[in-house]
Amino acid sequence: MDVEFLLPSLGADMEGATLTHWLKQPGDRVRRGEPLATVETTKGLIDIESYDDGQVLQLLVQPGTQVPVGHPLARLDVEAGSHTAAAPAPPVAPPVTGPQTLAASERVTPTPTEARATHTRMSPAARRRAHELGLPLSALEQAGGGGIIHVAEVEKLAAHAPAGSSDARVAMRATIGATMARSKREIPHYYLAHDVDFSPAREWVTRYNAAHTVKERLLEGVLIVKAVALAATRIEGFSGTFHEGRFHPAGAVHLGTAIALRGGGLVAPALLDAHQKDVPTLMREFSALVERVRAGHLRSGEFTAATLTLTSLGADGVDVLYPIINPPQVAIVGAGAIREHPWVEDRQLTVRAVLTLTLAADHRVTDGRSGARFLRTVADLLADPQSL
Amino acid sequence: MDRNQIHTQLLALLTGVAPDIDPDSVDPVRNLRDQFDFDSMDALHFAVAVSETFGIEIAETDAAALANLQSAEHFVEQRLLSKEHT
Amino acid sequence: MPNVPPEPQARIAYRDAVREALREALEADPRVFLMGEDVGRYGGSYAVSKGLLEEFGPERIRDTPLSESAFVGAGIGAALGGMRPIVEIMTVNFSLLALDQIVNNAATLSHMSGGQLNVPLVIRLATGAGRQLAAQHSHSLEGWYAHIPGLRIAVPATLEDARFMLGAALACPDPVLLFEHLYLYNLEGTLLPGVRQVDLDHAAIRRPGRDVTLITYGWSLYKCLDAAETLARESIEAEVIDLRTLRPLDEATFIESVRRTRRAVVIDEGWRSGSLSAEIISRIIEQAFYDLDAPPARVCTAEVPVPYAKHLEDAALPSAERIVTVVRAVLAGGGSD
Amino acid sequence: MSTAPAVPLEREHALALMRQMLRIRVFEDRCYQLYGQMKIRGFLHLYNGEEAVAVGALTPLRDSDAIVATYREHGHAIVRGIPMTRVMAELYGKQSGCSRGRGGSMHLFDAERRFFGGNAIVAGGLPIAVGLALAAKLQARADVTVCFFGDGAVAEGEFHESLNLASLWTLPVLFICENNLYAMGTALQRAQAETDVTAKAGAYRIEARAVDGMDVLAVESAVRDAVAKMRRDGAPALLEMRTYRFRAHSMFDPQLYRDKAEIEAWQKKGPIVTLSTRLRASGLMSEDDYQRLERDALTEVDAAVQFAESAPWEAVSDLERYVYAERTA
Repeated sequence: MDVEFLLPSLGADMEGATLTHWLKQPGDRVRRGEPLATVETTKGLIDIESYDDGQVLQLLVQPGTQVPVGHPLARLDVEAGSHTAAAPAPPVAPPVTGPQTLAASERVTPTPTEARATHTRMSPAARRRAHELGLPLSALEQAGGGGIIHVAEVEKLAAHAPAGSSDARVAMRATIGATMARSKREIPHYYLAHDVDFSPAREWVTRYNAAHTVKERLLEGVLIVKAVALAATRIEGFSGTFHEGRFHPAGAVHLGTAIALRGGGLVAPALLDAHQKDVPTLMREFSALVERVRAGHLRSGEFTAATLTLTSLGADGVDVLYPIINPPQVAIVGAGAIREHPWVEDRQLTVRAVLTLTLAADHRVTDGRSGARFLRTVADLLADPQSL
Repeated sequence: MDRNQIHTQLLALLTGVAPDIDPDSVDPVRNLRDQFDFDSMDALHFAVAVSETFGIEIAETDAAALANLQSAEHFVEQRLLSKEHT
Repeated sequence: MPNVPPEPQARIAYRDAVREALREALEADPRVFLMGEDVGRYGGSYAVSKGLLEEFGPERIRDTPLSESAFVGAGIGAALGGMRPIVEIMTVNFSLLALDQIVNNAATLSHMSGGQLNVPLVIRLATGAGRQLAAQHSHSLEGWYAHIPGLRIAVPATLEDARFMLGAALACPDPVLLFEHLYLYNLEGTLLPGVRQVDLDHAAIRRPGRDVTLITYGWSLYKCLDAAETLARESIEAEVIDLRTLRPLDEATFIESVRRTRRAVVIDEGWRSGSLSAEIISRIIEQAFYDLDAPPARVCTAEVPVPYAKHLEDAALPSAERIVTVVRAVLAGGGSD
Repeated sequence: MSTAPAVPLEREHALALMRQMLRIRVFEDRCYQLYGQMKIRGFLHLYNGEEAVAVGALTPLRDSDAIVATYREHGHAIVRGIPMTRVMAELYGKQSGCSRGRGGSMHLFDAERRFFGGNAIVAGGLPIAVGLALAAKLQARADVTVCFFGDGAVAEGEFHESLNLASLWTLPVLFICENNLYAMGTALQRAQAETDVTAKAGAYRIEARAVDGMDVLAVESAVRDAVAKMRRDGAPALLEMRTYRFRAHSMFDPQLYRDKAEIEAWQKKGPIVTLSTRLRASGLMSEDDYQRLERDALTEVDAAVQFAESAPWEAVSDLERYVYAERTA
């Protein structure tokens, strides 16, 4: 059987060898294990032996020639049966050469870039927090004033500290702008409006206030707060946040209540667990909240905890408003001015105190039908103020 | 308590509710809500402050009397006088 | 007089706690025996095993010739043979003579044999500096051993750990190295009543805090607690984490802590380069990068063979003062020294 | 040096010894070829010429005795009973290897057969053998531990520490020095002030004898006697097997340290030649017997290679398995 005798690999790191001299000539017989030739390796001369009994037919490589591992050296006529045909060796992996010589350009050590513009040093945590709050870096850099910006600075800025310096107000305007732009960009809003007969609620508040001192006086808006909070516990998809591609329902209703800042700007700190608190408690908390906003002592947690927001321009005499959702929330309720308005009941024309409620909600989470059910629930709750 | 004392006291209460108000520049007859961008909570806080400072009860219907500084002064003065006589 | 374990309330030293652990192990399991230089007649180079020879006899309290490689290897062989040996290497410095047995046999046999063999061996080593024993007797190489897959590395810093870590180690089917810091043998206190066993898997928050996380092990724990007291007076609340296990590292505990405090300082008695502190900080950067308000910092032994002279040794070693300085720098937002 | 006993040799036993030596020789030659074809990688240390030591030393042992060998341990593994298929698969690095492809040529293990492995650190196995014997003694088991090592190990501290410890504690360890005259490239006389290994054992009060490592019958009888005595008195012993390796220390070794004439001289008195001459002279083995034994060995190796070729690789996802115990001890 005609077989090729290949240069064997004698070491894991042996790439090839130079044939120095043949120990057998064509026609010679050779026994298994008998040396056939001597080769020169990096470690010295080594005899390589035949794996089989047989006869040398032809020498394929002249002494002095360098050949890679696996290269045919001779042809043998091998006696059948003694030949141990092992499956061919796996393709020889390209020998790993030493570190490729670096291209000339790479060897040049990079010249130090000219002193980088002194960018504001900002911690990773602050950077992430700013993103969460929709604060543009430009606003922060202005407000940073050259020092290191940490989470605390970001939250302080985002809490619209009272409009002290003008650049703080500019920064705040930039913040609101950025947040609203992001909301418009990312959230598919749908809008609903609904007129509500506020008369029963108004009468209830008037009777309540008449029986209480000015300190315990209620504002009509607090009833709306409670009604909205309760409705959000009954209809799915309005209290919670949307991030990482999906809606995370909140187990509770922390109702952000929009409070206009003196001199411009807006903040909506949360009345925590509004759905569980009675109206007088909500009034006391809301009153304290406004006082803290006026004095600029907002705690950062307070203003990021809101799971739904209620905004009202009633005081400014606007009938209907179409608000923008405050991300990462998924809905916002607008309350217009409560005004005397013609109202038809049992085909009779009367005059009622009418409130126009509006809802802006995230179409990724809910659709018009449940939005409508939500507003009607608020209206039904306001129709029975005793139950709030 | 005479009219002047009531005046200065009321100014102090106003800046308590809205720290950014400049007491000297208050127009006595102009509506406070428009002049200082008061919302309904600010108005309530002012009413409560007046009630506690002067020890007089302010019903919801009296709210209109506190609409501007001058009428507020007059309202407080009257209430204090009627209190002394009863 | 039968040896009744001391009343938990009694004040005991760290070495007494370790001796009690040895006694309990020897009584509980006939497969357990102690082997090491001068552990028998001499009573242990740090008097840890004093009295055990008289109580348990020369078969189970075996003094060995100074042949670390041989008797550590023999410990591995005996463990393979079905015993539960406790080998004491007088100090980590001499473990270098047995490094081949520990790394090439103890740590490797299970994996290399395809899971057929495991080595239920406990090796106790005294470690660390601070006693002016100079370079050859002051090494702190826990970080080296924590690098080796196949070993479990535990560091008892408190009395409870000194008392109960040995039991947990003996119950483990894999080789466990317990590093007892030289300086702690004299630590005294009372064992917490009610603690009957400890695990080898979790770090412990020894002092909760809010503003920075100090991550450490062994003797340095006490330097961190001192530093935390000083910092508290400057209303800086430092959280102190005792790693307890260096392999596996309980990263969940320190990552969670750093996410809260947003600042980390690692205190490691090893030399900085390629040390355990380098590993811990890498993991913090990998997993809590966006939660950081300042680059993590570390306080390590100066990269010198530990000097003999006390003032030099003290300067070389981590200290409470240096920890406080570094924490202040971190809180100011800059890098550490 | 003690040679073969005069006791009459029984045919069936003689052929069994010859069969084992041929199995080793054929296996090692095939490994040489497979390495050349890059099927086997890493280090490879072949046992040609020393077959008589493994066969003679392991044949008298019980299943419950423990064995600690070195990185030149293919022969020991096969004779101890680890299937040739699993050894070859291990040399291929396959999952079906006797160490799941993790040990390779130098780290063959078999816990069932108490084969505590090859060990790539010279003399690294000696302390372990001492420990295994210590365990046997503490558990009052009559097992002996046989520990193989080369003349190179004699220079290691662990040799002296282990012999001393075994003698000091009277432990049943049979130290077998496979003295093949060369520690890789260093001849014994160039490494040892005292080249008589048995003299070194005497320093630790360990009974020692030199044995003709090329004569499997001499090896077998020396080991049989030593082991029998050891089971009685538990004291350690040392046998210096004077032998020779026909192949290089490992694959990539031009053997500059010795000349071909010396190799050929030893090949003339190789273990297989020595036994076959004796058996033919005494009529216990015919040429057909020899050819059959050799053919059987070749068939067995072919089957082992096929098994290794088709055996699966370990899943990379299992890389870290067994670093720590999966079953509780």
